[in-house]
Amino acid sequence: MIRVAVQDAAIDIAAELDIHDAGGHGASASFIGRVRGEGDLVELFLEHHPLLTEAGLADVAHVAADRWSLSALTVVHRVGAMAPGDTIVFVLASSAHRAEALAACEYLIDRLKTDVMLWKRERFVDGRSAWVEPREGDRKRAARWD
Amino acid sequence: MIRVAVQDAAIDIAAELDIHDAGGHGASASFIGRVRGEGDLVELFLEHHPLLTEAGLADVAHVAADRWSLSALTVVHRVGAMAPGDTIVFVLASSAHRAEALAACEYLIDRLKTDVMLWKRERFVDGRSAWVEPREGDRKRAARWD
Amino acid sequence: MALTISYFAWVRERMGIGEESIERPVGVSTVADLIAWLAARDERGGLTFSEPGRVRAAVDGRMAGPGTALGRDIALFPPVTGG
Amino acid sequence: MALTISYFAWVRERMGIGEESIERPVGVSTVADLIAWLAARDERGGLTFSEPGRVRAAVDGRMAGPGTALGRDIALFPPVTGG
Repeated sequence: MIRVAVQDAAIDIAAELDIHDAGGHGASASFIGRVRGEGDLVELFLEHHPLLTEAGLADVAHVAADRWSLSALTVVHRVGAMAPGDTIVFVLASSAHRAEALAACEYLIDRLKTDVMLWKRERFVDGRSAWVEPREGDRKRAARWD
Repeated sequence: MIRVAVQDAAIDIAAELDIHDAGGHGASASFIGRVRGEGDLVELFLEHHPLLTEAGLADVAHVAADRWSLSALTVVHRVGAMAPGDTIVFVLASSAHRAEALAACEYLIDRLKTDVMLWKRERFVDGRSAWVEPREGDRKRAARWD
Repeated sequence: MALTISYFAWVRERMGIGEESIERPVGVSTVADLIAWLAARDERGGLTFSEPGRVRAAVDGRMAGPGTALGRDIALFPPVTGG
Repeated sequence: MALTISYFAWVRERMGIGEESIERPVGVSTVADLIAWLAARDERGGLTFSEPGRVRAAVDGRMAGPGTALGRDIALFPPVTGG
């Protein structure tokens, strides 16, 4: 089971976990990314491509499913306007074996940062607003999997 | 914040996640281990040491907190009798940085397998019962961190 | 032949529009050709594409390089920053 | 001096008890000494500790090796299988 979603609504992590829990998989590894509130950030806006963002997520998910032995995989990415503390992204990989679940989860979050069409803009308390520049560290982490 | 628990009661993952969610950490990595239902297993019994098991979990948690930059860390291990699909162990590591959260989570689950005083006994549908032997793969995975 | 160009993030903001349709100009056959043509078309294009290396592209829904041949749809955008 | 010995998992099952208190025997000063003494004490001990290498120990709440000096409390158990 591969589930991929791009949504404006808040991510319901408990509901996503319930689906994997019902599967009785031996191991589930998850990652939650949240909006950080440093530097007087008041809003994070995430722009996406109406067609290509979800397709890109699905591509990354299918590569992970081919590479590791997974019994279920969920990737949910929120888009639009978010406040500090809000969940931006949730990745959940389940497998009979913990090493597979852990590696797939890490792969997915690394690849999301560099391979999926999403752009972050930060707005600060003083009114400043800026697009987030890609980080070299993210590119290097993603390239570890090539 | 380090939270360690050894309990007979079912693990309430949503409640544990809520605590980290309230902290607004940039990244949370988690691992859920469940009882697998293969080979006609009907019950998994997990024996523990009344004092040393929780102390051992706390030791592993503090080593992780020293090694990685974490803002919150939760380790909950269930003991006693469990059925297939039940959650045995839950690890949740939060940090401002995803690489730290992911590495700490993986470290904790690897170390739990070899360093904490817990013993699994499996009971099968035909009445057979056997203590689980340590696996060489677990020892090797744990030793990667030395 | 008609070409639909969509812009995202700061590329969209600098161009002042999210999408436009043009007739493909003569001699414009690759992503790099199109970016050079947009940069030469007007001042907005010149400012947006002053550093072509900062811009990424997708052609007909697939990530594309500067040498990729154009199709019906092309998206132009900065390097992604999701996750 | 009194010594409290606790047993876990299959070591407990084979010994037939979870815990016992004994006076420390003369000449028994390390974990390995105690295991050898228990193996020689009776048939149960002989069967339980026929392969001393399969048994692990904790002394006064700390993981211990065969050469570790005894304290007040010693736990004997198989290699762990948690997680």
